[in-house]
Amino acid sequence: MPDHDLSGSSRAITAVYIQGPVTLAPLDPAWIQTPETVITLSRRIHETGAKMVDMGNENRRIKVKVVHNGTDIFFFYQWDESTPNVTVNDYSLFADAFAMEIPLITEVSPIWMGAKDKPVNIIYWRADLARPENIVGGGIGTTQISSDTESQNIRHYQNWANGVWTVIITRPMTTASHNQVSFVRSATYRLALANWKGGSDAERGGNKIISDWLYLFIK
Amino acid sequence: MNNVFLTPLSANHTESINRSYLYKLLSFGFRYPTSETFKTFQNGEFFVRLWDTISLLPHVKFMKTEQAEQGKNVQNDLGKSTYEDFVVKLIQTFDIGIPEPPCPPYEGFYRSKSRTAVMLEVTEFYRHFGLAMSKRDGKRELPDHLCVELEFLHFLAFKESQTRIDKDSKSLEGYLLAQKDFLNRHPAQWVPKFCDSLCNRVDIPFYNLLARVTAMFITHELELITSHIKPFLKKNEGP
Amino acid sequence: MMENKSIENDLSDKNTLTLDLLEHVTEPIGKYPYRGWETAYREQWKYDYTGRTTHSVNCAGSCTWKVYVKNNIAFKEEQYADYPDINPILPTYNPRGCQKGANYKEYVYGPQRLKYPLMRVGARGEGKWKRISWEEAMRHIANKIVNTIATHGPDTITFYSANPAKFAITYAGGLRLANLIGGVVCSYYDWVSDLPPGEPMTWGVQTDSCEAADWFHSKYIIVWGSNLLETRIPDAHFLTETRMRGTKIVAIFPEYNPTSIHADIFIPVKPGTDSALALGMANFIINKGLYDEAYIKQYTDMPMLIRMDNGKFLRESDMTSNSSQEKFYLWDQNTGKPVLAPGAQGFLGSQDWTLNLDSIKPALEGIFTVHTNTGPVKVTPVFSLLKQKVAAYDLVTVSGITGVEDCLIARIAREFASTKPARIIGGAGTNHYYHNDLTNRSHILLAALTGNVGIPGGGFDHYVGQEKIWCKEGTFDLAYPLGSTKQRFQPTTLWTFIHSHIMSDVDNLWPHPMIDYIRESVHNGWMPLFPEGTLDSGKSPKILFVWGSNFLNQAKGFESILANLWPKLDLVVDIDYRMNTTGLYADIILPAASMFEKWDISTTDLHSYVSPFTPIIEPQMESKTDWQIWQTLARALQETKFSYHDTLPDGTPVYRDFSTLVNDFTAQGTLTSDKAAGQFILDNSVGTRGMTMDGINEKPRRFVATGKEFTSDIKDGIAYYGLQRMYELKQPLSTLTGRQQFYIDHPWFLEFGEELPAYKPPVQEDKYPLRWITPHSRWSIHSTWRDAKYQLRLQRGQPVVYLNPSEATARNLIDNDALEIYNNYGKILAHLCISPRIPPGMALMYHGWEYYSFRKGGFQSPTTIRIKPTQLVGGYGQLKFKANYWGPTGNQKDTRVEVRKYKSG
Amino acid sequence: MAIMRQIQMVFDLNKCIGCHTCAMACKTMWTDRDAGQMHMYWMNVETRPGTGYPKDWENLGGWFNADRNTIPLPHIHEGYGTPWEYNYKEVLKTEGGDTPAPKLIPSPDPSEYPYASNWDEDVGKGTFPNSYYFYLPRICNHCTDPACLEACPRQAVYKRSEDGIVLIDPKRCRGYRYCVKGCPYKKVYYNPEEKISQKCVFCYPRIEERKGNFCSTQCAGRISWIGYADDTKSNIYKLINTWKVALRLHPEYKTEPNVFYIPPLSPPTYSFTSKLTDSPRIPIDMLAKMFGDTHDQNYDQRVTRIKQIFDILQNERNKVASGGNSELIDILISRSEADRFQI
Repeated sequence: MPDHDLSGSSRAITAVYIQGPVTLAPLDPAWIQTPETVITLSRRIHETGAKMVDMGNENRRIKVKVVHNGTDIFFFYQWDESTPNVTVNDYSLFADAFAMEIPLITEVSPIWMGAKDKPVNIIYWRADLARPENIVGGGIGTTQISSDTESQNIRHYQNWANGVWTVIITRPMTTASHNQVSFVRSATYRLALANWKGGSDAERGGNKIISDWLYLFIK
Repeated sequence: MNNVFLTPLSANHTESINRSYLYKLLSFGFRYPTSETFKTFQNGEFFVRLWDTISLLPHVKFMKTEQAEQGKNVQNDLGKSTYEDFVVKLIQTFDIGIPEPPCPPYEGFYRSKSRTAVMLEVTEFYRHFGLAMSKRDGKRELPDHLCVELEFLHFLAFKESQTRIDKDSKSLEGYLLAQKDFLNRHPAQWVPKFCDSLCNRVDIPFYNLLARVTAMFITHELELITSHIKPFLKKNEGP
Repeated sequence: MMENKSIENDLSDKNTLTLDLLEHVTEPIGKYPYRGWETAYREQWKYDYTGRTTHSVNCAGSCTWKVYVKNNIAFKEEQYADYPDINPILPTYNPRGCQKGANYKEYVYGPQRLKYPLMRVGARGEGKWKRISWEEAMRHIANKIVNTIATHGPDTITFYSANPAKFAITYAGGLRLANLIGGVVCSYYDWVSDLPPGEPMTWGVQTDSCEAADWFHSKYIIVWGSNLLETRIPDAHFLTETRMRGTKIVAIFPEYNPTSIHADIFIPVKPGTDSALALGMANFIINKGLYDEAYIKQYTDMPMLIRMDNGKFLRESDMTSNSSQEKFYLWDQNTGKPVLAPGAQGFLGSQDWTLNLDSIKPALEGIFTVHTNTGPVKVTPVFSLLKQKVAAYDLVTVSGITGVEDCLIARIAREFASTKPARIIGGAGTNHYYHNDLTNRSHILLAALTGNVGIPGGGFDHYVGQEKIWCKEGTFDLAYPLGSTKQRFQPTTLWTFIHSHIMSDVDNLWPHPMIDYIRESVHNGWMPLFPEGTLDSGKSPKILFVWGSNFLNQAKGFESILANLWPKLDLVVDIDYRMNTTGLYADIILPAASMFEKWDISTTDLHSYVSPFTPIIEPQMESKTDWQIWQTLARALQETKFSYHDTLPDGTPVYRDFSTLVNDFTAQGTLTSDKAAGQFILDNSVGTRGMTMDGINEKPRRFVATGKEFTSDIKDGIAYYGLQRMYELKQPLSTLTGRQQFYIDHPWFLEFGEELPAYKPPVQEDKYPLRWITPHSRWSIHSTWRDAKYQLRLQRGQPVVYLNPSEATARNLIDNDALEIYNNYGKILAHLCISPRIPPGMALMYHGWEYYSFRKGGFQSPTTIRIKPTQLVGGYGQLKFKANYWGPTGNQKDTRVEVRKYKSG
Repeated sequence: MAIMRQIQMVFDLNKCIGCHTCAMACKTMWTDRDAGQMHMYWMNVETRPGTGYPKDWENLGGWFNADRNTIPLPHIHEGYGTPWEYNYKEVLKTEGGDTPAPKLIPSPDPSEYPYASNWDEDVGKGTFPNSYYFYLPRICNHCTDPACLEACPRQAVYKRSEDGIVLIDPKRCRGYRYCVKGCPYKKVYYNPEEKISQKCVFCYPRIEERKGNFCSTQCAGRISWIGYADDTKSNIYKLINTWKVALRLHPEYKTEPNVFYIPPLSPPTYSFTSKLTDSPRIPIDMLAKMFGDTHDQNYDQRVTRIKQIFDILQNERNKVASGGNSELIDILISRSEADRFQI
């Protein structure tokens, strides 16, 4: 796995500091003044278990904006999706999904769901779920929704309109739960994004497309 | 850890009392009317209480507009009908049909799970609060009847108001969570469907209006309760 | 729904918590917050207690079930499976129950459940009701009864239910009130055409089949018209298990049905030609000398002498003046003289009332001359006449009639005659035809010729309906406090035929029109017809009570009943726990308790155990048990203080005083509770002496004895089978000749050529190409469960008619098409299922669909009522009317229909 | 995963009467709890020949016998049959007069898509009077090498060592449905309400109390036996290993199922001159395509095995018919329930 280089502009994201409250609406002034970074997801993981990786020629672009007001941090994601898939009420139907992965206790963890000693903290959004799930992973196939109620403090906004999914995820910067990473100002965190196309593509579980490790700098 | 986050207790106390009273009124409205209770529908006394209570509740005050549009034609329809043909229409809507009544006021017929499963769930709720179906003077109703579920919410809202008076925030959280969970798992799942099937099939203006008010009240109650609970979540999360 | 207090004290004060539907229980309110509740909810297998019930459906299953209850909700049922074994050799009766029973809770809590008394406000069938209180309902009914008796007489009040075996207390309640107030009690067993007329004719018994465990003793079984594996689900395993030990199973049906797939041979017979096939086999057995000569001399009327001048039995009154008409003669080869046959009806009470022939060596053939008091007469034994009669049924002719190849008939006849014990099992398949009596008699003939009647594993056993009442004495004492002799009984087929002005369409089959035979039968007192004088004065019934059954939905001639009989009735009362077609057309509906909510007793001829229902949960909403409903009506009648002088048809006067009706009904208060009524039945029945209701609730008990109407004793460790007393004790049957009587010398039988079993083709009146067959299904018992969601999801969800592929292509129909099924009586809409298991020329729809399951018509719409004159006969030894023992049958399988694609609009 | 004991079940297809009491017992206990289960029959009975439940499941493929990426996921409506609702709530608007409007109309209308879990009950094949059909009861085989377990990327499917029962852990399952694709018998179902997969649990709460699973204890035809594979004294051991009259359904799917079937005898056919032949009406070819011993048995070996079984059954029946006694026949009769449930 090539060593990351800090200069790559498209892999550094800055969480801008905003004074005062930020709402979960896309038209909130905070978003207008925050520059967006476009992240390309190109690492295709195959369906029959996540063991195989091939550098498919598929690239999915995710527009990312991150802001925080000292108490809560807001992640703003947008990506193209021709047909939204929200319901899962039949065997063959899968919902669109998106996830962000951050090493939990170490600075770096294996990008495949972390490892036993280098766990990762994932926020997993799926179009049909009532709210995003806070997940802890210690390696492939071990991801588990964190059971403590403190970590269920994630709120979100989701909307699909004319070909674009808009998802805003927020949670408090610091948390008492040991199943959640706390964000501290002027620190940098590894961040990886993943995306699943539902519907007939039926991407779920190990069948997804992910980014490389990115760098999230909290101003 | 201080409980400053709670808005002043006393103000909410009257709100939960009024909510509890509205639940009692709605439960009363759907009960099988005796000729006296029918008179209170006909002479408007029931509605006066209904609209007054609604006007005292900020989160459902807008329903007063229903009174203007619907109230009048309900009133003159009631005026026209005698007690006999009012109850005949009621039975033909709620109790008897070939082979089943068009809008039976029981949750078990609106959920696609088995009715025994539904009844087991609601009786678990009642049992947890030390409540069971009354057997007094020959009453033998089934636990998933609309009036029983409304009466249970009347109980919870009333208990909520008591804890606010005693400033017992531990129990208050319990009653708020109970209301949110019961509303979410039961009335919210079927009362809207019951209201739709009632309104577009049957022409008893009185019950159409009452069902619409109940359905709207339940949806807004869910929002109100979830907003009341939010401070509790924040409370836990302190450093 | 629920009464409640007036608005004043309930809503006046905002700050008070007023609970009406919920109430506090002693358990202290738990500690808050409430988070714990979720775990309790997930433990699905937890329950508070269990209780026993036995399903009382008219399916002859009488299966006992364990019901699991939590928070007073009955949420799961499992077969109790605790029947004690009869002996270690026979397979167990457990687990005994079917897929319908497994889901009875759908009716206890279903939307169809009736909640409180209702009075009709719209037109009949319109479904507009008003809720009334029990007092109001009872006062209304009581006044109507009193006015009707005063103006039209008590015999215009009619009581219909079926049947005591499935719920003895519920059934006896209605009859007890009828007995006390002079009402008319309807028969049911003949009306639904489950009575096999051949059994009363030949054996003088209503029906006496073996219990299912006795199938295990047979070496050869012909399943002929009883689709056991579909309609006897709890007993089917005895057939597949006896097959495992090498017993040969032959299945004779028109279509390849579920019983045929596990048979050794399937024989497709043309519908309605069964008696021709049986007589063909009899012809072969007689000609090849394969019959059991000693047996037929001893136990049948084969050796009895018949006068060749008038075809009548030679009677003692023919030989010596003023002597018995009920003693008959054999030709004794030892003395070369006619001798009186011991055991005939005339010897009843004397020591000659036995089938013991001692030194007599009766002849079976030959023509002899006897000197009667009117001169010499040639006589010959019945057997020789039988030989001549069956000669017409040579195998080639029979093969032409039945479609069964002649060597196969010969092979089956030979195997049946040479394998012992062998039996024939008949049922609705053969019994719902017009000439059902001829088929029964030819089946019994085969069993008797081969000496199989009265031995374990052998004989003729008939299964449809649940008529056998093991606790008969107790049930009848409870049902008829004034005695059954003081009770008006009515054969329902005749009552419905006359009062619905049904036009008989079989008059061309008989020398005279049907109405003449009816008139003569009623005039001679052979068949009662109420109200008295109907045929002359045109009087009609005024009140009809229906409880625990769906009279209207199952009635043949449905359209005429609705058009002609219903308008005559001033009051129709339906008592049931669920809404059905009869309820739709009733005036007052009274909600009854379900099988989970009352004490009752259930028995069946399929096994020899008694088990109860118990009140596992309280009667739901405002329902009451039937026993309490009839008691409440008695109280309302008592308040009228009405009394009148009643004279029964036979002239006996009865003074009926309603002012003591409640005490009469409850026997001075000793029979007020359902359980006490049940205990009364157990105490007064020979079969259940010493048993208690609590005792049979702990564990089902086997009967300890049988009454005199049974043909066998019940022996410990031995499965019950019929006609043992005849075979082992030489005890005469209650037929005229005391023997299995195949020769009926009643003038009508002689005139119609039915003095001996014969074959008559099915009725061809409906000029339509397809035979309309409505067999019983595995998915419903009559109309119960016919509309149950869990069951319908395992079928095609709506009424279906089955056709052979060739019939479908002939009418260019494809699978699942919407069809119209019609003839001149009625029309039905249903969907098509094409299957090669159905023979060409047949349209098959399973029986019991509710009237409202169809876009148009009901499953009985194409049928009518066809009465057979021989079944109107009376005053002839064993042929005399007794409710559910003898009477015209309501058959329907001779109906023919046509089918076409349904074009809506 | 070391399996210490493996529970096994045998169905005798000569005793199955297609009454569905097993299916109803299972449905009223486990699968009528929420809306997402109503289409499921963990225990189902299908008429063969016929499309079966889910619709022609034999051609959908499983983890060891098909291309894993092309195994389809059946739709509930077309594949399992939407459980009809009967909210026939047409109010009797007619003011008397003509007969009331139709009432008992299922929705969705079965005529839209002619399929349900028991759609072709008793239809069968062939031409009258030689048509043929038999009943095939099916539950999860709790396989020794479960395809569902293999297919799940999260190891949410596991096999218990004390009895070999295969279960899905609802806490770990994320509803990916690879197990639904993986099972060649299509005995894993998806619950769209709970958004997880569910399957037959062999009534383990009852097995732990040494009581039989509901589909065998409530079976009205008394057609099944349960016991542990290592219990050489048990009747299932004798049926499978001593008398060898019980075969596996589709062993070629390579999952080593632990449910066995005694193939069905059937009445002989009629020649065109309507003379009785002595060949059974169910073609041996059809049975050989369904039943066999092991996955590496070829078609001809399976035909011989089935004929062998029919001969054993016929000989033992004749032995008892002529007065002898037979251990096999006593097992097949199983006079007491203790002969059937040996756990």
